[in-house]
Amino acid sequence: MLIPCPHCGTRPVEEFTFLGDAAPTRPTTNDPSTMEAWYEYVYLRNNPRGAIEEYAHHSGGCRSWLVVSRNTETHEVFGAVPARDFTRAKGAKA
Amino acid sequence: MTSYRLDKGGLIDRSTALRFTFDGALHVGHQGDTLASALLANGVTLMGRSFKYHRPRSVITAGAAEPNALVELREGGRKEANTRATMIELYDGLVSKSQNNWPSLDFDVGALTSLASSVFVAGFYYKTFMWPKSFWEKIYEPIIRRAAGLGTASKLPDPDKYEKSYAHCDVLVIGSGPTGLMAALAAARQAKRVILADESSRLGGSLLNEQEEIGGTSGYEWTQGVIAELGSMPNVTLLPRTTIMGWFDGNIFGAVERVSDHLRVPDPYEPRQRYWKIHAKRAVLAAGAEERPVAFGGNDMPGVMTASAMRTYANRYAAAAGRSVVVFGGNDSIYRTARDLKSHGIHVEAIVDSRKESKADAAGTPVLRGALVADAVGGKAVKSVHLADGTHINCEAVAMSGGFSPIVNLACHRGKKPVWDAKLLAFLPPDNGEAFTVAGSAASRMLLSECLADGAAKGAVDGKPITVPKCRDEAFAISPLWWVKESHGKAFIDYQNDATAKDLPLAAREGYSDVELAKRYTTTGMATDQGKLGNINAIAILAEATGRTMDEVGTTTFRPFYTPVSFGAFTGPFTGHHFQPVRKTPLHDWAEEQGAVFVETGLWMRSSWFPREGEDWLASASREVLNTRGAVGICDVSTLGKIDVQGKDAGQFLDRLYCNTFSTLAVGKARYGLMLREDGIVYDDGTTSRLAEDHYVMTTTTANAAKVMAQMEFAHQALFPDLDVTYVSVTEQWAQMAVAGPKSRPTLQKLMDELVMTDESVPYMAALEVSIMGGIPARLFRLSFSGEHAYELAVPADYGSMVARAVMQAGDEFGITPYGVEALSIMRIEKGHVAGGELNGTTTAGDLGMGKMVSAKKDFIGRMMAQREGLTDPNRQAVVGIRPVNPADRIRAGAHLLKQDDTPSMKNDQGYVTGVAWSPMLDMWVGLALFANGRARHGEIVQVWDGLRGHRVMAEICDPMHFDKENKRLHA
Amino acid sequence: MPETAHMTERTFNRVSPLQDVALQGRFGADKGAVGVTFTVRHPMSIITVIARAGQGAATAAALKGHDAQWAGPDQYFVLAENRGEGALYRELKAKLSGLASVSDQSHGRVIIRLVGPRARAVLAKGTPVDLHPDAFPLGKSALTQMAHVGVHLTRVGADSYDVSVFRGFSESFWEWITEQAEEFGYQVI
Amino acid sequence: MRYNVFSLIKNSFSGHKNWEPAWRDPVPQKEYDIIIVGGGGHGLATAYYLAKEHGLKNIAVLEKGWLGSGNIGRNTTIIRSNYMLPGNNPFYEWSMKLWENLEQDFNFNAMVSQRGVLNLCHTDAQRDAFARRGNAMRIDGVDAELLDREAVREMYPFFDYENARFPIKGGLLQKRGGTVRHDGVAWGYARGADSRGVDIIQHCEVKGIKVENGKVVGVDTNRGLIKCKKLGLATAGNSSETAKMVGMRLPMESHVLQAFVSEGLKPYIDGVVTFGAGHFYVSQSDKGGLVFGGDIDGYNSYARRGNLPMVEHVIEAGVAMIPSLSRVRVLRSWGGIMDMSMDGSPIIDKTHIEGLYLNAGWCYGGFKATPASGWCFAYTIAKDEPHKLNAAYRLDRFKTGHMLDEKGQGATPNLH
Repeated sequence: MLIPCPHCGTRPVEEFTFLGDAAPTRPTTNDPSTMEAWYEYVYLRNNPRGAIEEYAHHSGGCRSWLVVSRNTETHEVFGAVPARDFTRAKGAKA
Repeated sequence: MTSYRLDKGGLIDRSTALRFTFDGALHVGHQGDTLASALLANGVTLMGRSFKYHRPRSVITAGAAEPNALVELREGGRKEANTRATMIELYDGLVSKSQNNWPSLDFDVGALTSLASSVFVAGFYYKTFMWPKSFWEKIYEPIIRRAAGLGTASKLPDPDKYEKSYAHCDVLVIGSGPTGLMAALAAARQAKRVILADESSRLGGSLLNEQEEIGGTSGYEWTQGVIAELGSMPNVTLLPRTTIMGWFDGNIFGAVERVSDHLRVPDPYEPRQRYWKIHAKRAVLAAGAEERPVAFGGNDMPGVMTASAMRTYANRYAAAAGRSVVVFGGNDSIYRTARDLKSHGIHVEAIVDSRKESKADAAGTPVLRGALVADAVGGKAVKSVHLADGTHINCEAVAMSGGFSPIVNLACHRGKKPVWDAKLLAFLPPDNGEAFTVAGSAASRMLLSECLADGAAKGAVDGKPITVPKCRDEAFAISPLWWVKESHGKAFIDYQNDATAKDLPLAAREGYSDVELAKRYTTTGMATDQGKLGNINAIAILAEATGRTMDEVGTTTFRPFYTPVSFGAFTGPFTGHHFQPVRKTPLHDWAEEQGAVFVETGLWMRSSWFPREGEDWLASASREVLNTRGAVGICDVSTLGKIDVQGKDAGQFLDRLYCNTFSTLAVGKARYGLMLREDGIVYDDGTTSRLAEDHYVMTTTTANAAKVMAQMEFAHQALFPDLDVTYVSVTEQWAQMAVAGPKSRPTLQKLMDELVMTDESVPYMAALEVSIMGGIPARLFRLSFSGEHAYELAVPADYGSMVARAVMQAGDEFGITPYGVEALSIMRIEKGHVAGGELNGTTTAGDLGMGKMVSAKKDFIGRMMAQREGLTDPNRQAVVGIRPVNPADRIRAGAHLLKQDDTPSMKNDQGYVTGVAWSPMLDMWVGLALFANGRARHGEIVQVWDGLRGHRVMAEICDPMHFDKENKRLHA
Repeated sequence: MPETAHMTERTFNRVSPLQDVALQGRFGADKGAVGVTFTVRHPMSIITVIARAGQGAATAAALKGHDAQWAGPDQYFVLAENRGEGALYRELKAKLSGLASVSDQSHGRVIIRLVGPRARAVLAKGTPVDLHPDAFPLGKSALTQMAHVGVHLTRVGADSYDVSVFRGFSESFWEWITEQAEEFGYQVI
Repeated sequence: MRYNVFSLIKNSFSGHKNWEPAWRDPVPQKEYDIIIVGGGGHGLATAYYLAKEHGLKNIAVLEKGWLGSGNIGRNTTIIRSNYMLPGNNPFYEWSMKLWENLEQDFNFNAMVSQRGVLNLCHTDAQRDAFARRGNAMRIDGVDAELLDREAVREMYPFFDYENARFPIKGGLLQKRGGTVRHDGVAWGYARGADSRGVDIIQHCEVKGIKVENGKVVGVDTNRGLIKCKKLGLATAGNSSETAKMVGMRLPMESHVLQAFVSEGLKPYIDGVVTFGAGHFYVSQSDKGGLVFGGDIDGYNSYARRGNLPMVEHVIEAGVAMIPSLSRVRVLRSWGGIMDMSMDGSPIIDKTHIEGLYLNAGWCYGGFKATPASGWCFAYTIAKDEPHKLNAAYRLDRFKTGHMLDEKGQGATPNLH
């Protein structure tokens, strides 16, 4: 599997560490009423068969966290963006 | 012809005489031979025994798919089992042995199983050996295990080296036959970076084995011209002896180059094999086609082989499979087989063509049309064949051809299945798009001219095409020919595993009719050749038995590896002590001078204890503790992770990372921090110091340094990207030493350039940048893990050993001692400080007695989930101290705790001992434990239950701090 | 920085972790010219510079004239030979104040230089980075892994490369990389 | 027809033409009392125990592929009960006890072979952790032995004791651990269930779950609607996808785990051994192949195949443990999809939908659990409440903070 690191260029999977689905969003408050949202953020996953946007750490390279678009069934990789940009974009949408 | 070596021809160097042994018998072959061809040329046809029935076997093929002629090659640590004789290049001094027989290949007692073969059908073992119950493990299974298996593996270390390498190319061409050579040439002439790989010792593929004409010359001559041109081009890498063994995601191909397997021992500095990971922008599979056997009685008898194998032995190796031959098949290739054999003076008794009609030219050989070979007759060698119509023909060998299966394996490694073509009678490769195309006979192009043209087209998909040379084509037509049901003898589908044609209908009858179930039930296709030859016949028989078509039955899954790969190749140079890199601290040299015993701690080597003459680890560590607590000691703590955190928002960032607060920390001070995971469980701990308003230096535990760094990167980049903060590991920049004990201050004072060390200038938890030894920049922290008045001194790493020596010299008058992690661990347990045993990934801040550190005023990682009822339950196991009631008793880590009078059971389990130490200060064993509702139960007497080591003592639960409870020594 | 300033910089006896390991001489295959020549670049000043939020371009501009090698997004290793202890660090810290974070790594990393016709083949045994000149031109740096060790790799000439590794791994890495060069014959100078 | 040596010999006289099918190939009925989705080990075992232990009859197992085509047919065949947490240990020990009587119970030789499972340790901390684990086993009557280095060497003299990067310091041995022929387990349960009236329907894919008024009423399949009163999901690897049919999100990710087999060899290694300084474990099958594996590839995947980095990672560890493996050849690699749960432990529980039961989250420990999982799931379905053995395998334990985390890795599925 090759990951197109936006900083380093295309690198093989052995340089990356994965952390699963990037869809869950960390709640922004610590209000007790948000416990359910926190539980879902920490524990529940869509775990899709097919397209996923997932966190990948270029741990064997530039050490950037990326969000990689990939197909979990075919392992086809569509692209990767810095996690920083992904988070900001998600924040902008919310 | 006295031997079976033909008088002339072949790509062998008759001027060489290579001596080799097979089962102790000495033979001679030539450069260019394989072990198989050399044995055949020497008249040795019995080469092995089959798996279940121990049937006598010879070669069936001349290539990588060989299921029968497997030998033990070489001796001692170089011995390798199951090596295909067809792939072993002959070398002088080669030693080989047959396998799976006793007492000898010729007289094999195991062949008696043949007598009971009517019982030993597919899956018989699932139906028996169940009574009496105990007999399975004691009697049946040991017998089965001894009888099973093939060769014997060495148990000695392998003396050879292996290597790994990456390669990158625009076009990878797999296979160097006519298709592959044209593909490589077409791509290379477009200045593409080309890699051409072939599993054979020489490039040329089928053109080395066949009598062909290309461009007005012989096929072989033509290959030499193309190879010479490719070899002269700087953009081309030729990799003979290289098997592409798998196709993986990202168009990455795994390959193994057999660098030295053709030599008795590798040349100095050369590896035995080199494992390649080839990143190819595009690849062309030109692997050719595998000829399939026909299922008839005795189709496994020495002398029976595929027609193309027999041609290859004659054409390439000048070896005759027999003096007289019957050629049998259902396609036109049998005619060229007869012609080739005749051209070498081998007598062809008859062509037995299963088809009633054929246009092919028999060139004078008798042809029996519409006829079938039903049985080969003989024993350890073919003597004759019986045809289905009762005709009997004497012969020494049978060449068979059931047709050709495109070698699509690699094209199916990423999940797509091949597609049945009822006209071509072949499973064609699936469409994998431009990145990996299949060309030539691997795509079922059966004419040479088609292969050349297809290779040229697929080698260069864009740009100007290259000229395709003219060639002579052999006509090709085919009819189905799978199983001759008129056979009397066993007709083998999977040779090595002894699966017969009759096993498949049995499997279907019993409910195992899915091709995958039939495979597993009959073991068809599970041998070392992975069904390259026989699976297609199995599918055909299964289709007929269940009334399905070939595509309805389908293939089993093609998986890596195309051919088996040595463990050594995948291991490369990372063997023995080089399995993982060694990480040494900057004080390693100094510690070595001091006689340290080192211990593996992750990748680090840490100094564990510093024995003096006659001391064991405990005596040494105890002395180190007494010396440190009594005067002063020095310990290498360089392995702690150190992270430089800078930026306007550095404090705020640390507040998010730790459950306690750092933004309020004063410059010049250090603070202990506790880091949680988002699930509320403690992740790591360490001290963080503030060196400037916007500059902190964090420390992590040795074990978690890399994980914490990754967590910080995640927290910043994925969670809080707008914080203005940077962080970088500076672990390796600093040599760090703990100097502890009542004389630590006067010792260190001697190194200070300007600083006068007092409680005011260097108070507890101070963190200062200082200058030592005439200008060396250093960091001085007043921290203590030992509980003593203590410091940590950090200096740039290249000065580490020098400074440590200076500290030793400065402390000499006080009797300074180096101490290692054992002494460190004793002192931390004496002081009740938590470490790895307690930070075990399941404990909360509360469990560790640090609940009060957890801030309620800010957001931090783990805050919310830590509040769940399961994590706040008072009955959770909490850290306590533990000490034996009888001071002479020893407690051990890993022992469990029970109430005083309870019987051992999981229900009664109250916790366990996380760490123990012999305390030289208290003169007894003391420990820490995780104990249910522990903090409320200090003073309780419990059983320390260690059934595993047959040990049980009574102990008292107590405060974790065993020694100097008031922390007086810290400030002394 | 003017020459005189250098004169006032203090130096101490820095001990390379490869001092007793990278011994001079010719090793491996002993026929023909050597394939690779290894040098340990020591002592070096190696400073990590990481731009603060929004200061990437300004930091890059401020580093003009320095030997600054890319080391991640908005990050650099700034290198210099023959500087006194901490001198380059102090210089950059002053110069980049407010623009970037500066951390001294001079002692924390070891740079090994490979020169020779087979240098690329040796490196290809470790890194998945395509080192073909079209893909990895002069001056380009990469962060990658070799032999289970994280490395910073820079092309410094037509057939010359610098590989920098953490100090603690340097001995292990040296053993690996020189072994990879044995088949070509190598020398250490 | 009972399987034994006499029936085998008898059938050999008739050319084995009179064997009955091991299971029928029934047409699905319109309705069942209980449908189990997933004809793998756990699903088939569940059906078997529903019929055998609870006397239930009207049961179907729906399998989208062929029988046992999931992880039951692609694991590395290891059984053991060396767990340490109170929620896990009794369950796995019950499984071991079921293994010990399984073949006589379902009259199929699954080759249960208690060859011993040895976990090696290489540091003092590892040894302490093994002592904790071993005592947790012993305290509940499970066999465990702590071996020192010399005892390990005596068992396996050809491991690396002299030149190892991480020297072997000892090991934790469970002699009752071992291996079982994985396909035989699926087939034995299938045959046993079928003979008790369970309909095993292959190539029947569930496309949807019908819920009315908060209660399960049936499943939509590629062979039409099949009604049921109770529905058990045993679709490990695909659990999230199955749960999505009723709008549930599960605390797990799917990951690919590779496994490997070498060429067949004469007896080389007797028991199961796990390396403690890298990801590698190995045993030898009765056929002679070394069956081995290591770690999941690490990225979410539904592809039953992995990539080379993990192959290298595993085999490097293998040779570090046993240097002579260097010249052995690996024949085949394959992959299975694991439900990697958030604490490394499984779920056997009811759901918020009446009549819907979930069996999921086995990570890569599902095979050894097959009998107890089927047994407990059958109990949970039949009684509509968990048995005490699976009481800790609750779906809501993450919400309440009662995780069963043997490895202490937390909510990061690929670290378990």
